[in-house]
Amino acid sequence: MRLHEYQAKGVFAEAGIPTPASELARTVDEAVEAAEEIGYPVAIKAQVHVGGRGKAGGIKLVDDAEEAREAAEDIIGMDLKGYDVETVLVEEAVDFTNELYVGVTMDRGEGRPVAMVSKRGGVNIEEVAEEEPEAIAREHIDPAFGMHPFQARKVVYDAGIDGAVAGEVASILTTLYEMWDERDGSDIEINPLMVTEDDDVIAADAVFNVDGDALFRQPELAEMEEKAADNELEAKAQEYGFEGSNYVQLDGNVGIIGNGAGLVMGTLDLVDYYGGSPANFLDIGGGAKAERVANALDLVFSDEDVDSVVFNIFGGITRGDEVANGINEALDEFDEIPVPVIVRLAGTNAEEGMEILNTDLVQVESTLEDAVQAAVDAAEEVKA
Amino acid sequence: MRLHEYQAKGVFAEAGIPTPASELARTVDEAVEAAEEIGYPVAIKAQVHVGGRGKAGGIKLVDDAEEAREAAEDIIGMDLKGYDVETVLVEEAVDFTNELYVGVTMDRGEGRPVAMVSKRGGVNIEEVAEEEPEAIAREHIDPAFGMHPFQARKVVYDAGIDGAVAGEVASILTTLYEMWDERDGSDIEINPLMVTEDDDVIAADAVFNVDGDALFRQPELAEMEEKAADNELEAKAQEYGFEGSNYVQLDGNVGIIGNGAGLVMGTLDLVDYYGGSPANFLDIGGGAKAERVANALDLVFSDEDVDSVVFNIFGGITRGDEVANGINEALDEFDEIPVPVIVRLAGTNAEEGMEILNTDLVQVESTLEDAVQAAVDAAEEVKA
Amino acid sequence: MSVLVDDDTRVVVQGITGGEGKFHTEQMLDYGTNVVAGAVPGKGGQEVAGVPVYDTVTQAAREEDADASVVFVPPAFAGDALFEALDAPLDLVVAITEGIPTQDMSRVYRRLQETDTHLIGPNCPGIITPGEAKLGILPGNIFSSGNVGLISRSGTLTYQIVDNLTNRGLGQSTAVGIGGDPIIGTDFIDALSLFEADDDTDAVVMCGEIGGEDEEEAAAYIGEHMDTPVAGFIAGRTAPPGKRMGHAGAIVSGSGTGTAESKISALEAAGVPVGDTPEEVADSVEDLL
Amino acid sequence: MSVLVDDDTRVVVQGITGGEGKFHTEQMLDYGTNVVAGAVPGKGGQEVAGVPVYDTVTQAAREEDADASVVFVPPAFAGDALFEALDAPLDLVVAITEGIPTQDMSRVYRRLQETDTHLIGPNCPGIITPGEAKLGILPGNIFSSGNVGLISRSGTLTYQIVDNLTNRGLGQSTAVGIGGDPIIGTDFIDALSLFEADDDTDAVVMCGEIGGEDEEEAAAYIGEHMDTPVAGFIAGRTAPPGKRMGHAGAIVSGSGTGTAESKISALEAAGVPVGDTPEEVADSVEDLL
Repeated sequence: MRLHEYQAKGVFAEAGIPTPASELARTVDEAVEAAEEIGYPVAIKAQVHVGGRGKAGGIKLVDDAEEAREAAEDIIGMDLKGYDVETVLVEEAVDFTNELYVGVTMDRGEGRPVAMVSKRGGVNIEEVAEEEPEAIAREHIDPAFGMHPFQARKVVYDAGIDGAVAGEVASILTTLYEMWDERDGSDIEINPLMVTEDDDVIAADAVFNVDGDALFRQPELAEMEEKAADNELEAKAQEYGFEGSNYVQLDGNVGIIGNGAGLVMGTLDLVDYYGGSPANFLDIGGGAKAERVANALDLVFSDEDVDSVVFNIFGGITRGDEVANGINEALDEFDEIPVPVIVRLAGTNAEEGMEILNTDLVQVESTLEDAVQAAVDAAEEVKA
Repeated sequence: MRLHEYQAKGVFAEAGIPTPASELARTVDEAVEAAEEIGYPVAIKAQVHVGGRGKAGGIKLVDDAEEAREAAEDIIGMDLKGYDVETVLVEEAVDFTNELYVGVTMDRGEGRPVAMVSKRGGVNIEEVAEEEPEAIAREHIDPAFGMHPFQARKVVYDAGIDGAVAGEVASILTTLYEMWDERDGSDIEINPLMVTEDDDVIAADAVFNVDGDALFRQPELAEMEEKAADNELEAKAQEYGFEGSNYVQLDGNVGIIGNGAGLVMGTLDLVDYYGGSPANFLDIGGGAKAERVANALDLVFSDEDVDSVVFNIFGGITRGDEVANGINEALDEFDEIPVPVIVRLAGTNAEEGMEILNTDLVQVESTLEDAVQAAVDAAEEVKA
Repeated sequence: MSVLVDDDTRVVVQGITGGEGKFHTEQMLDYGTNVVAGAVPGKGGQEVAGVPVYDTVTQAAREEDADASVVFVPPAFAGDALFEALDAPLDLVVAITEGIPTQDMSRVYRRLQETDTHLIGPNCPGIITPGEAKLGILPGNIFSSGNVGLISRSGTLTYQIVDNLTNRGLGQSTAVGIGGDPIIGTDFIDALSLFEADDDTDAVVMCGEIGGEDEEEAAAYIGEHMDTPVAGFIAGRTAPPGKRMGHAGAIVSGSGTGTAESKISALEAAGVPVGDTPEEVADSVEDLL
Repeated sequence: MSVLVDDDTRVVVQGITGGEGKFHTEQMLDYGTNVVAGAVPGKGGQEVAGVPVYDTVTQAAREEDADASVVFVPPAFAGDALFEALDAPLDLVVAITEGIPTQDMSRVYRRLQETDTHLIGPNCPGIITPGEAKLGILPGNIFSSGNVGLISRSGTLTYQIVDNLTNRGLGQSTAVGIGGDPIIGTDFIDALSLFEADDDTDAVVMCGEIGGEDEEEAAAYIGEHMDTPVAGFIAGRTAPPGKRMGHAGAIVSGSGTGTAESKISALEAAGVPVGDTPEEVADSVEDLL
């Protein structure tokens, strides 16, 4: 779960990390008013979950009310890489002499957190990591002990941070780690951490990604999770209880439903292998209760790009005949099946199951390969 | 540093551990008033740092105002094992069906904390530990991770605590450990933890010893440290900066001053070995600045039991001649040296030092054995 | 022979009184697994499916001489349950629970390194030695006894591949679902080394997916240390960067690590044939045997 | 030969810019100790007594190839300084600081068990190999080179015993003050085993005091594992229970553990002569050699 910049900065400021003066605005008038209050120059920044907002025109620096109005008019309501911009952050523009990077993330290979500091702030840190890895100092944290004070100093000095601000940067990194630890962060970073002429440091941007699996114990952050999802289909998926990563919309036209993440991914790959293009990833999990199957079908049917659907269920503990009954019940709820649905059952009692399925409504295939091939063919036919 | 029972219970109650209703009283009238308010029966408990208060008459259970007044009159102002009782805790008497023990302490041999639970509460737990060690369940805590919830349950179930209260006892133990951890406890215990007929549990007594070395980061607890020491000499020692364990009053008549805990302990032992009886332990630490030496002598002279003093300094980095000059300066501050003082210098430039010492005021001996023997002899002469 | 579990494995079910715990205890018993105890705080003295329940894992292990556990404890308490299992100590812990906070797993993983316990999972279907014992939620009936070892980050995809193998008469020595989380106990290399040392495993199928670099590291390990032939499958070739695919660990990072291409080419470089479809994997195994 | 320190030991002083740190750095240099760096956060680039100062121990160790440190950092920050030294990692860390909170030391001790570092102290005078190097605050001039190893929980009492030895011409191979705190790094057994393995140590003096059970455990170790003869001294025979005697660790507990009697009888049972006075200890050493 990723917080918006303004939310992350709110959390940072609460923890005592210096952030620029800022206000949130939802209309052009609000934005101009905020700019006047803060005093020019200010930055007007789109609040959407998109990287590279600046390059895409989502961040503008303005020097007076007229420019502020123009920029706000441009940004509010714009489509930024597929996302509608509804809110902007109007923020004091800070004069800086240096831009640093500090961050804390989980190193999954090591199974432990890592703190990172670099003098190469203000640019895409993943590019720095690839092109010049030695420009980022790293310090792994022992999750049993947490970050020792010396580790914050060590990684800051190792990064070559100037002595005049090293202590302050180490202190900000310590706060960052504590936030990460106490609030179940997955990635937290400040990029850039600006250094001013007076050797003050200030968090000019803020990333705060939270472990979605830990939201149950982070009620304050859970509340920040936007009720409005990034688009209508994802909103519908949430409503149907296909939370988080169980539904992912893609660009193609073959809808895919299955049980189990690996099997669904494998089905996506097979669609691609047979020349089709997956429209989505949808894992309905264990079992095949009629209501859940119906919701899944309704969700995929709602995607206008979908021209056919492959429904791939491996019955394990749940027997194939039970699954087939569930699917039949679910299908009964639809007045009409809008696009061809190809069902393939496997595993325990799969053959019995396939005999039970209502072939007036769906096409039944007995192997994965045949089912996917059929779905790809059906989608091509619709297109043609 | 040991908190008084009422202070410890205040800290426990703040942390959410159930404690009986109670009030502090400094006069008989206050005690009776408190008893009336709480409702009989109440216990009236002397607030001094003494074990076995009950047996020594420092705790009385009363059923009405008359008894309360009598008990308060008996206890307030009494001498309890050498301590003046100035304060009593008037406390609701709890009806119980069972008395348990829970505690957390540092196991120095293991270098890690240990949580302890026993069904044998309400008695001297050290005796239980000796006579029936298996009656106390123990669980060592990994100081890197802290106490896992399962460990609290494990030690409670291992102790054979009844299932009806096991969850509540585990929860109290968890709170106890957290207090121990966050507030730098050295030993924290509840003995007895009373179980009522309704399976409520309540802390009927409370021990909270704090690591004196950690008081710098426990300001709230440091404030509770009684300014008034347990007796006049210890108060004077504190005033002179011989804090904590650097001055310990003993029962004998040979005063002992030296530098370094081990050397002073060794000197005490030698006094005993030569048939004398040590009056105190006093470690003045490194060096021998005149003021510190003068304070040390004044402190030991203030002990009316002292009949002679042995002053044993091993000059290491500090040279013997410097030490001798410091001692001479210090001796000059006394109009009269009230009891014989035998000085022994050793180590770097010891011989030069012994020549410098003012033998009009002190007797000088060149070996530890001779010095101690002389002090023991001098003390015997005074007694005789 | 087999890997990690067999007829003699004595199993505690942590969370046996919950819905899933109870159901799968019955399934495991039906399969012949030696489930000897359950552990649930406050439920000591009860019975579930004829199995005695204890308040703590330590008690269960002590009283019933258990050496393994299967964990069905809900995510909020699962980290603690794993610490409890490591403390008992048990030789093998199989964590079925999905959705354990990553920081909890990071601490468990730290502790795990100091112990001799094998942790499988979390967020995994479990482990099965066909005909002997299963620990977890795997459907026993699709497996058959044989000489192919199987390691997979996924559940149903594993079943799919097992089905393909079993249909051709290629039975399994042991199949282990190592789980789809970013931090797991037993990883590919651990599992591969166990199969390499197992006399009754003549080929191994390794079923990976996008996210992390475990498959790449496993490929290097196979190249350097394995005599037993390995066939591979990688799910998620079509997953876009930055989107999680169901499993918390199945994500191609923004910086481009964790892609299917990287994993496939690493495996192929180590001489591991990587099938495009589950059927092709079964083909490879037939070739390798 | 000697134990733990010699001519080649390359020393970082942690807290070199403080009063004590500076004074004893000069003293160590005067004695011939190879002090190659200081480490104090924010003071990198300075010099103290001609020794370069770095911001971190890691930098100091890397730039000056140091393998040991002496810690003069104040109690509130000393725990962190010890973790830093363990992390560097150094082979030997000598913690002079008195008054480190016990819980901080408990955590350091936990970490220490996972490393190969020898920690001496805290609350100790340090370690000296006469004529080669001293790390700490011991007065170098009272020591003389020889074949007697010395281990002690106390400072000035050690000097007293060394004085008695030196006055009789009994020189020392290495003398180590292990410290008077309840939780210390190198304990009697660790130090005894080092002397047992040292070819140039022909007898060991072990100087204990009340509190804890280290001396009792050391006695058992001596009985079972030591060929090198050991003489003993125990301070605190006259200490009453429940009162600390200066050292945080020197206390006879209410339940009666940690008494001098218990320690003396354990040592005597292991064949270790325990002197009633420092002179008697020197007598014993003469007898043993």
